[in-house]
Amino acid sequence: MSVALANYIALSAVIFMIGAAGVVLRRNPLVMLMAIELMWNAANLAFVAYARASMNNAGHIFAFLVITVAAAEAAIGLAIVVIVFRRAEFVDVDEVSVLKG
Amino acid sequence: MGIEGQYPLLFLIWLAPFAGAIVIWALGPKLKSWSGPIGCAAIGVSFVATLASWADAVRSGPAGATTVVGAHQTMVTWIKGFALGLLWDPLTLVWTLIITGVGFLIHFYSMGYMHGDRGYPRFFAYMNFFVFAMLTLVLADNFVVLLVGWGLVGLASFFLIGFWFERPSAVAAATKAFVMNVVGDVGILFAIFILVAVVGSVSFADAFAGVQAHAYNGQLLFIACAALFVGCAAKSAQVPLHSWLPDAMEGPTPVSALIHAATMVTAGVYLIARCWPMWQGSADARELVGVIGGLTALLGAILGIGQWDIKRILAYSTMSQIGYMIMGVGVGAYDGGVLHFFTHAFFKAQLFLTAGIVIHALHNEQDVRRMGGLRAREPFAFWSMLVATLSICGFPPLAGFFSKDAVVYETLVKGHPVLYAIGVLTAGITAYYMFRMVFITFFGTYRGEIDPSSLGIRHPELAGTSAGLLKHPHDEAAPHEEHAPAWLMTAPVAVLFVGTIFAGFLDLGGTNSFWYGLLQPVFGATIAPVEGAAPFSELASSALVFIVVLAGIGLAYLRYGSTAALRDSVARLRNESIRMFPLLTNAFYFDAAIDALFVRPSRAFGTFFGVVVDPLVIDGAVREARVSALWLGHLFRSFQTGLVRAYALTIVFGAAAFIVYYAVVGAH
Amino acid sequence: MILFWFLALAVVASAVFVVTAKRPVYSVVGLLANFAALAIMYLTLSAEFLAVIQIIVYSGAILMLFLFVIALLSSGVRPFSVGPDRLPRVLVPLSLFGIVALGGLLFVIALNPSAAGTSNASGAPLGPPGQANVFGSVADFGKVLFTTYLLPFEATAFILMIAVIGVIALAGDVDPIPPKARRRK
Amino acid sequence: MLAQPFPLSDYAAILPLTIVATTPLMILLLDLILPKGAPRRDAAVAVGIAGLLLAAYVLVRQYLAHQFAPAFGFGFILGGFSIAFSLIVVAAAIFSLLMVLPQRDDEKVGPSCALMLWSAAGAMLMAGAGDLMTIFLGLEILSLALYCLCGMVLRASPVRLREARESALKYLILSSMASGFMLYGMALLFGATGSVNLAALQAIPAGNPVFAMGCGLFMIGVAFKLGLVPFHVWMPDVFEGAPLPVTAFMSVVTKAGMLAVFARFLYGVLGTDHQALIVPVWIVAGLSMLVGNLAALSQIDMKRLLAYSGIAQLGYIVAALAGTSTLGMRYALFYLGAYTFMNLGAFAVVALISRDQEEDSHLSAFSGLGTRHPLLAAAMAFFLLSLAGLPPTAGFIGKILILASTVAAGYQWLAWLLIAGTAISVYVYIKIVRAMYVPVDLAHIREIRPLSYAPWIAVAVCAVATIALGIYPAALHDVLPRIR
Repeated sequence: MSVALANYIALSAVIFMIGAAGVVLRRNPLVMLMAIELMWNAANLAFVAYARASMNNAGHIFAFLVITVAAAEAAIGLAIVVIVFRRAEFVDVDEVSVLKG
Repeated sequence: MGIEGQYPLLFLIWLAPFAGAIVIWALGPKLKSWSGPIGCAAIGVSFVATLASWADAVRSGPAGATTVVGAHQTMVTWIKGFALGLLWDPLTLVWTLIITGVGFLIHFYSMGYMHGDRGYPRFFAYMNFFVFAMLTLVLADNFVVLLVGWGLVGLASFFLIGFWFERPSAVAAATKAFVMNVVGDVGILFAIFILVAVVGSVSFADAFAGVQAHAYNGQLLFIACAALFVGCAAKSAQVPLHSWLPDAMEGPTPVSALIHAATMVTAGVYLIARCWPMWQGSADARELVGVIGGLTALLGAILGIGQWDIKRILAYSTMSQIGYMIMGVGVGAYDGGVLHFFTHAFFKAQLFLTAGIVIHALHNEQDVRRMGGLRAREPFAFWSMLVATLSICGFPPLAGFFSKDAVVYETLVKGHPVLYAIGVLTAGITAYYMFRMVFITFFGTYRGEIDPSSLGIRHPELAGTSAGLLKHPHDEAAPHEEHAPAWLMTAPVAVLFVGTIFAGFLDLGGTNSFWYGLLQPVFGATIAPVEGAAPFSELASSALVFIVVLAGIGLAYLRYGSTAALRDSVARLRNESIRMFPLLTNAFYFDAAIDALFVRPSRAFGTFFGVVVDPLVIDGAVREARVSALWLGHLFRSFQTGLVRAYALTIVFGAAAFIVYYAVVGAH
Repeated sequence: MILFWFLALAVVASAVFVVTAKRPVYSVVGLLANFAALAIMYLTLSAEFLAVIQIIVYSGAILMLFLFVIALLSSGVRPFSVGPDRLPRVLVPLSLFGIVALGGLLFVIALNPSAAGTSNASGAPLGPPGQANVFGSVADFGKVLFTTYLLPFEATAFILMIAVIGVIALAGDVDPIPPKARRRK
Repeated sequence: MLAQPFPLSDYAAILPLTIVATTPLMILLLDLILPKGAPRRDAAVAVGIAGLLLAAYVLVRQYLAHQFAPAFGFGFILGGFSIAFSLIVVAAAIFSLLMVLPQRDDEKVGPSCALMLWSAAGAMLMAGAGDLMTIFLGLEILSLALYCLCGMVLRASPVRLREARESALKYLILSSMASGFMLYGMALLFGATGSVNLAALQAIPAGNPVFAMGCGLFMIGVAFKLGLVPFHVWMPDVFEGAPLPVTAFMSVVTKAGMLAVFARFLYGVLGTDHQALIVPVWIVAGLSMLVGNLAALSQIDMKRLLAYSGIAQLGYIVAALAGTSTLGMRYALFYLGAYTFMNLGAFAVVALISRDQEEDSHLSAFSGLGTRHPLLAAAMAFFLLSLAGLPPTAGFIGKILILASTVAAGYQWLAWLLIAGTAISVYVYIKIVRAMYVPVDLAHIREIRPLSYAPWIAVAVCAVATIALGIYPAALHDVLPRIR
């Protein structure tokens, strides 16, 4: 009844890829933010798994910090999404392209 | 390069003009008419210190070390590994003598010429600043200080061309000169970058040692030389970066004499002579420089034929003569090229200063068609102009004869028969247009009271002539009566006679001559005479050139100087003015060809032809280069779509490339 | 072992659901499931405290924020809408390629036996939770957090402060754009 | 009660950082107390600058006292290295604060200054970071504050408002994504070594795939923040959209912070043994020199142009580190210092010619500046010449030094790319210089009446520094500390 560390890391890599794909493919800023949360969580899983493997709880601390930062980032990110899209017709990042060239 | 030591006099030479500039700049309004003498004194101090340091410059190093000559003083360790210093060797000495010596005379002259001008103190501050900048350029022992001096002389030239900034034409000319000079600065900048990339140093000694050690692979040395030459071409008005020089005549005449004839425009010659080991290492570079120099000599002379403005005639002759110098140092005749610089400084300064006397006497008239018959009215100016003209034509035994023949013959010795032919032909054309000017100006009758239109002067403002329409501002401020005593202006010219007549004798005596003895330690064996390299002797060559020169003078005499020509000079000049195009068809088609190559015909043909084509050529070439670069710029812009997802995708791609690389590296 | 595979399946399926769901609200639900499954997985890795934090902070706070914003943006009669796609279609296969290249990561990490770190033998199996009782417990966690990692902990205080001040300053904006007549889709 | 885990001297080590991080609290307090309008606005900026000056003073004292030691168990490493980067950050923050004043935006000045100082504190934390956690937290403090700052424009035209918010959104999404990559890389680095400490990472032998991949992902984050091609895509848009002081701040502080992290990682962890692990960074640096300058060619907005030029400039700076030589570190720091002055000087000039709330960063605003404001135009000309790398400016020296170091390290191709990039860039900058001095129809030129003359201080200091470093570079170069 034991699980190889490699399995955890592989799982986290899969989540990371799914998250990256979400950022690139989705057009809804909220979903993009959620996809970014997935990427960060993938890193967290890797941290926790490696912490368990090396019995070093620095990984736990790191994951804890990441969660804290993610909370702050989500708050700011959502505030920005609100001010950008409050009066917009579409909630779609493709609509936000005044700056280019 | 140079014997290491402490040479306090070098700092005196270098900084005295700077101190003068600062003092006059700061106290100008208080000094008023004293700023002239102070400016002169600063240059005078510099000149005396130069003479006092003569021995240091020609002192040879320890026995056997023939290449070590002169003095070298380390100033400051700029950054670790980059020491800056002053170099004082015969080459620098020659330039410093001219800069401070002729510079002093011209400063002295300016006290008379600029008398009563509102900007009198400002003028001397600028002039002193220019001398300081020029000395920075020639005293540098490394490319960085050289480049700083290079940029500063451009800046000083900008200020002085635009000295009468109330005139839009002066401001435009100053801007044009500045922009073209920046092009040259950038060329030198790249040469420095290449040198640093190759030898890891900015000092001359290391750069040249790199040539000896074959540190430059492939075409690198040629590229470095070419980049340097871009700087030389811009500063020395070589084709195709020459068009700023005629326009620069918008500045006061002493400025034209000092900066745009005697010193600054010869900086290109100095740089090539200074970097001769690099040119010795690259035959392609010598070829390039020689050809461009020859072309410039010929083109300048041809364009000189069609000018009516006395200063523009001299400007084109300057361009042509610098072409000779560049051709000389380009083919490897370094001593000849430098000698021509030396003699040219005298006779060209004399020509300009004399022209200044004439212009002054005629209340700022510059159009030769409205002169005439001045031989009796201004006898001093006439004799001065005649002697200097004979000298520039290469009439023996005047100074120009020795130096020009040396350059022309050396092209043959070094195996460039085409350049030799160009040199001989140009000598003839030079004689023609210079005597054309002398005959029109000093012979016949005075035409100043005649209606301009009957002389064919239709668009004086376009022709660049003043024709009484453009009064110098200082004239309005100060009436004619208040002019300074005449000797202030004639005395310096009288001194210049000495150089104009006798400077060439320095080269008399082959390898025993003073000149050879002075420069041989610098250039070593490269300037040693080679027996039997040319199909005929130097004497025969001189005879050939002399015949061609006589032919040119004769032609000028027939067209402008003979009794018949003088009798109906008004009609003839009018005729020539109107029929100017056919006369110069060739020069015109040359320009038009480049025009068609580079520029869309949308640009209107608005100005008189001598000036016309040059801005188009330059702007056109620049525009073409820009268009291709802009196309790439637009390509990159088109990636910047403004869509976040596209950006995210770009980043993912970059990340993917990184990941693949690290996967491969990690798995090896 | 079975628990791991079950959880792994849940994590991956919910992650895919987050990214592919038609409506953002569904994505939030998917994310909730994902986080819950991850929290259980943390328990199996003897990170008890983190598991709790994961549930409280992520599911309790962050996802509520998301829901709140979704509700705010789609308030009124207007459906939560998406405008025309401006990214060229050709880029979609390209992005898939990019993602596949990212797969290089997966192979290198997962299939390489030396991925286990230095202090543990390569590929060594992990025991079930509870074997190392002290490791990962709240006491253990807290002790390290307030001693060894005091500086990072203090720094997080500033992060939260920045978030508070920043959001107040951003959201307190008076929007000068006059409310346009909203078009119905 | 736990015993005090760290000695007091550790707290002294982060004193400058603490000063910068707590000054905002005073600013916010004053913001509540003082009446609306000018006093409140000026007080916020004044207190901010005072705090930064105090921090700079402490930094200099620390440097002179040579109290170099790791603090908080290698979490923060105080040394000449961290002090040099911190000083650059502090200087950039001061100049940026001076540019805040012309933006008469009373409501937001307090929070803006506070966030800017916090952001600077984040960069200072990165400058001294000794483990992955501190790096990550410093980066996030820096970034989170900047996300907010980008969107904070008040009472501007709708277009301007939209631009600012768009830039905030783009920055947020792309930067968070890049942080994700970096974070995952950190996880792998942690996995490969079992420690988050940079000193522990050093012990890893070459050829560990997890370590290699961790490095790779870490470098993605580095390249993103430094804006190296192709991770530069966010820079032009964000720079153009963000308020001018924020753009100026970002252009130096994010770079300085991340450069410190990169250099410490490069010199402290990889050393000369793992050169293969760093090659992609040299490649993207080389690409940046070309692409940045080429793309700048066709720009008509000054902020955008400076963004592209910044991409190229960072390419130069990173190239100085190629070969991981001691001299290279010195030269990179020198160029970073020069870049700080010339870049912020240019931004300050833009701030001065701005009018009301609208920033006039269009290039046409510069035409004829030479006639209207000779002094301002001259300063701008020197900044542009320096950016182009012409003497007698600091940029010229910087380029010479970088060339020398890349060649000495055997990266000839980087030197050639640098020369090619410079060739393109000269045209970019000379074009603007020419526009300033070529005579134009004066009737079409607007009067410049900035709302505050505070940026003049920045312009003056930057101009003097740009020229002084160009003439006597040893002044800065020889006091630059060694790495660690």
